[in-house]
Amino acid sequence: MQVYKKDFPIFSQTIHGKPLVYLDSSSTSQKPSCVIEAIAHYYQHNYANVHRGVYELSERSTHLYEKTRKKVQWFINAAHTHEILFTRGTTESINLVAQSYGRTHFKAEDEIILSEMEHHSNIVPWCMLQEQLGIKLKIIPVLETGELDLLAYEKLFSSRTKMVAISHASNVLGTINPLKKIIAIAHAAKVPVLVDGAQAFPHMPVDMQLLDCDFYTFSAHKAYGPTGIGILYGKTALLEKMVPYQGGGSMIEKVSFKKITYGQLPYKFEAGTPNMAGVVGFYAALDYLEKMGMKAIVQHEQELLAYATSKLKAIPGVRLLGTAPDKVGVLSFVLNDIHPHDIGTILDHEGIAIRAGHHCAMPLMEKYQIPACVRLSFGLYNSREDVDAFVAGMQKVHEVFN
Amino acid sequence: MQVYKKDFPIFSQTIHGKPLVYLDSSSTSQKPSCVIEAIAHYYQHNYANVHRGVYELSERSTHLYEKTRKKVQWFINAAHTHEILFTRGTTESINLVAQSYGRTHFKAEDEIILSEMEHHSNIVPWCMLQEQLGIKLKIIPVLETGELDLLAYEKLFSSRTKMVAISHASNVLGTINPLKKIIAIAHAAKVPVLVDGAQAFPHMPVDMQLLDCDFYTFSAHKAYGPTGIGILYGKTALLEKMVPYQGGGSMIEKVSFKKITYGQLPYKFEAGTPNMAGVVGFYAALDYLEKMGMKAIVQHEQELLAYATSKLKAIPGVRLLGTAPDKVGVLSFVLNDIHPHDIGTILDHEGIAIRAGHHCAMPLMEKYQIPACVRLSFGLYNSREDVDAFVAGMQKVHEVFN
Amino acid sequence: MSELRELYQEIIIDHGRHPRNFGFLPEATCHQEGFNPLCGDKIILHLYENKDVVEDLKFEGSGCAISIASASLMTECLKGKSRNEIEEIFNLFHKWVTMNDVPDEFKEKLGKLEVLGGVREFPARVKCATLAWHTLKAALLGQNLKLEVVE
Amino acid sequence: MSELRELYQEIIIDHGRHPRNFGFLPEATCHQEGFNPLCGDKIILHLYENKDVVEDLKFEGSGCAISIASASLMTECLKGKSRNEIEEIFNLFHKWVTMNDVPDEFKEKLGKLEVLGGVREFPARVKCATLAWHTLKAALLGQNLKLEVVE
Ligand SMILES: Cc1ncc(COP(=O)(O)O)c(C=O)c1O
Ligand SMILES: Cc1ncc(COP(=O)(O)O)c(C=O)c1O
Repeated sequence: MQVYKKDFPIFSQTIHGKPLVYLDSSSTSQKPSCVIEAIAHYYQHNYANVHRGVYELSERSTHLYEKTRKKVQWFINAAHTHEILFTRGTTESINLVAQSYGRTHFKAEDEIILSEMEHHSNIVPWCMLQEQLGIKLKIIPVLETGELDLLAYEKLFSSRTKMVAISHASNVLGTINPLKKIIAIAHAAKVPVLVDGAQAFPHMPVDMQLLDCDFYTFSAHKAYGPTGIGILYGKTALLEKMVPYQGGGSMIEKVSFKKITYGQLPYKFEAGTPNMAGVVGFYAALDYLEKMGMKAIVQHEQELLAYATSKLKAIPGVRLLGTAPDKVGVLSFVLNDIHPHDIGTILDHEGIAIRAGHHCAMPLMEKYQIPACVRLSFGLYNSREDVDAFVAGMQKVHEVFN
Repeated sequence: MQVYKKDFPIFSQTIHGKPLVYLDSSSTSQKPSCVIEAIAHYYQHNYANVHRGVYELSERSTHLYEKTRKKVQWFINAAHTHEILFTRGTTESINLVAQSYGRTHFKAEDEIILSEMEHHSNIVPWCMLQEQLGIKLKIIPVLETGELDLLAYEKLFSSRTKMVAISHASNVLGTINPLKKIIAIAHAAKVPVLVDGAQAFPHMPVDMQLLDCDFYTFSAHKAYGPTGIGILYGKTALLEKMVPYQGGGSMIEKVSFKKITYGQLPYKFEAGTPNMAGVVGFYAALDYLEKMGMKAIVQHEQELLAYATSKLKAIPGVRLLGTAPDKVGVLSFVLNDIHPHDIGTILDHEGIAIRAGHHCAMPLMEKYQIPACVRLSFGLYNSREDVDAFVAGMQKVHEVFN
Repeated sequence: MSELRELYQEIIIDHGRHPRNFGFLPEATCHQEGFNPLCGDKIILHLYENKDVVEDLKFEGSGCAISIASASLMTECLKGKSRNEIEEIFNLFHKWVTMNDVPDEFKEKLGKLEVLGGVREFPARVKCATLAWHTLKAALLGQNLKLEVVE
Repeated sequence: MSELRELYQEIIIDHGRHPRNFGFLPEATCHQEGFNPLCGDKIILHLYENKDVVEDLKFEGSGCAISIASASLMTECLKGKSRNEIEEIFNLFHKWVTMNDVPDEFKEKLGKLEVLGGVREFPARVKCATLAWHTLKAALLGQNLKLEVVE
């Protein structure tokens, strides 16, 4: 698996004279050459606006764009290509659903169920609806292990529950939530479920037919793809009933100042010139993932996680946050009275990139009564050597502070 | 000026065996090598998430990202860097203003002034507010020459007028609107003005202090930059009073389920992981524009426009749409009873890319009583030879249809 | 120029300029609109059906030579045909304009419609050639809804 | 490891662990909160001003070693200073931690505060070193508003 690193040009450099050890893939992943080249090639050979031209370049561009949609459909096993919408990222996808579904389906006092481990992207859009419409948020508590309290979850439902919005995996705790169960409970109450899959997508197989969620979303930039591209999957029946989110070119059927009729799915939700190069580059990322094989990726990352967990536990003073049995390759911790930022700076000096902070999960920090924590997270390019470098870096932290 | 073409790798290919003649820059522009390379270089050497990491790569990334904001500020002469917001494109920028400014400042029966020449991107977002809030749209008519009827404009104002939203240049007629006058009239009535600069930005100097508009927006992909990036300029006083558009990471100060406090400008409007590679690539495009010199670009494109106009007028049966004295390099026309699409297909066969259709300006098509038209539009890489090729192509159209 | 000649055969230019069966059909049992929002082509189909036989059909609308010629040729060819016959021709036609290597017998069965096979080499124009046909299909399925064709 | 040692000097680690003037100041004439939303560092400054002289100041909050040490050293150093003196030190300090090639005389004038110059080599940490200072400035400008420092 060590060989993966060769596919990623970023690793051919040193940082502060040390080989780069990148342990912040939950924040964003590095890009393999094939993705970088696909973007360049597109601009060099096939670039034009999509959906609109009668000329060759525009046809090629449209073909590449729609080919990605098909590939995403295949990858996540969606029933229809028109259920795959291109957005800027997970954040925009969730805002789209909150506004476009929420504004027409929710009213004051209606309730949305979230969890305590959500990323701000799956909190703030709903809080905005709280202010705009007077809806209420019900929060699934997180247990000390970092797992959701499912008993509490079941009790949150009422006749006013209109949506469950929940992450597939936590970006701080690593916990993989038992979605099948969560969704079954919601569906039994006739409540649709939005899944924030930002931390799950490139780290485990994701299957819309198996999950049966109503919306699913993730970001290409966390999945070895370009920035500025995300996916929103939605079931046809729900998407069709939603009003458009943004207005502009290509999402309309007919326009006059008196009346607009909107276009079909998926175009209804793709106003304006899209991030075409982002979409084309994402195809290459999906291709890469396919070639590497999801099974091998999962195995590799799980092995790393186990190795890193044991190493981390052996460091004196470390308190690990999130010890669920089912986790993605994310490890968060605090260390005695040493602030995460100081750890971050010292590790950086060793060429090691980790993240320190609240990780856009302030309510979770609140729950654990910490202002911030250190997080390391894996991509398929990481190796045991990276973990060893991290452990050696922690030794430096110890030296500086003692 | 012919030498410009060498900077754009797309022109090193042939289409249907003929050299590519790209005359669809209004739709989207081709990219110079420096932009393509800047994106690749970023992913290869400096990629990480912005604003969040304490490590080297993240610092570099943040630096490159914010450097672009400064460059845009300088380019359009905005008073503050925090008045420059990164969006996906013009369409998103206008939707942002419509929703974020409109929803808090407009109420039923309030009036917005648009023009008959607007692109759907500057129509549909306001139509959506029409449905959501019950506002009214007032439309500045277009004269036969393709100029705005300014007398009619002045009469559209009432005590309920809350916004003027107008394009800097028309994507069909080419008309450059007399913004200083339009804005002065609006400001005299204490009405803010949003300018859709999508067709103006890379074709003329654009100066926020001179124009004194309240919002200005354009798309990077039409200005030799990457896809998925646009700019929204807004005056501080207005931006500060606006509620955030999307919620998520980095746009917040503090988050709890009960209460959110939002961050400062410009971050308040940049939720989630941005299209960082798009921003970094746009810097290279601005750099390229700067090096070429706005004055030289304007002169080149105006010469081409004059040349092409005279050639086009000499073709029998051509009816030119838009004959304003002050135009950008955009030429639209219809030809007898030959449908624009058929012209497009025949020209494509000659390697010539033009656009045929309604150009996302259905109300304008309505006005001219045509279902569609043919448009050619110039970028700085176009030459007289391109125009000659187009004229020869029109001869083929004639042959096929006679 | 041969592909182009293949596309713009004389008969297509003729039907594009002088569409047959163009106009309103007062006795129609069904009116169906088809629209291509990307290029603005529009077809309104009027058809008079009696006991599963389309005894008459006319169309109105505007569009490029291909879409108008296709509509014109379609109306000529389908007048008097039964639903079953129309379905067969629809399927043949759809394959003919979208697939390569269709058997030669298709050509015979399609008669005059064969001339539209030239769009095969012009993927962007396939939707022009099929607009009238999809409109017809919607009409026969009795959906009578707004139809957009974006292939 | 020398740059790092330069940053984490003993005195910084000491002040970071055992901040001076930490706590509430009941008689304060002004309370000002400063916050860095990107990393969560928070400083609440309490100051007692009398005739343009800051006679006492204390702080509370949480943050990294740099931001806490900087706040601690700042309170030590500014106690009893006049507004004018504070402004001068503020400006010196700001230059000291952000610019290279500052004249040696700065060092003398800054006294103990000089140890914070190590952040110069760590641009991401400058905002930690200046958080308390920007909070102080906001307090003195009497804005008494929520202050975010995102350099
Ligand atoms: C005048 C005008 N406004 C807005 C737009 C929309 O720009 P974008 O598609 O980049 O959002 C365009 C581009 O087609 C345009 O020409
Ligand atoms: C769980 C989770 N949800 C949402 C997001 C937001 O993704 P993006 O910033 O790509 O919109 C992230 C990324 O930080 C995340 O980890």
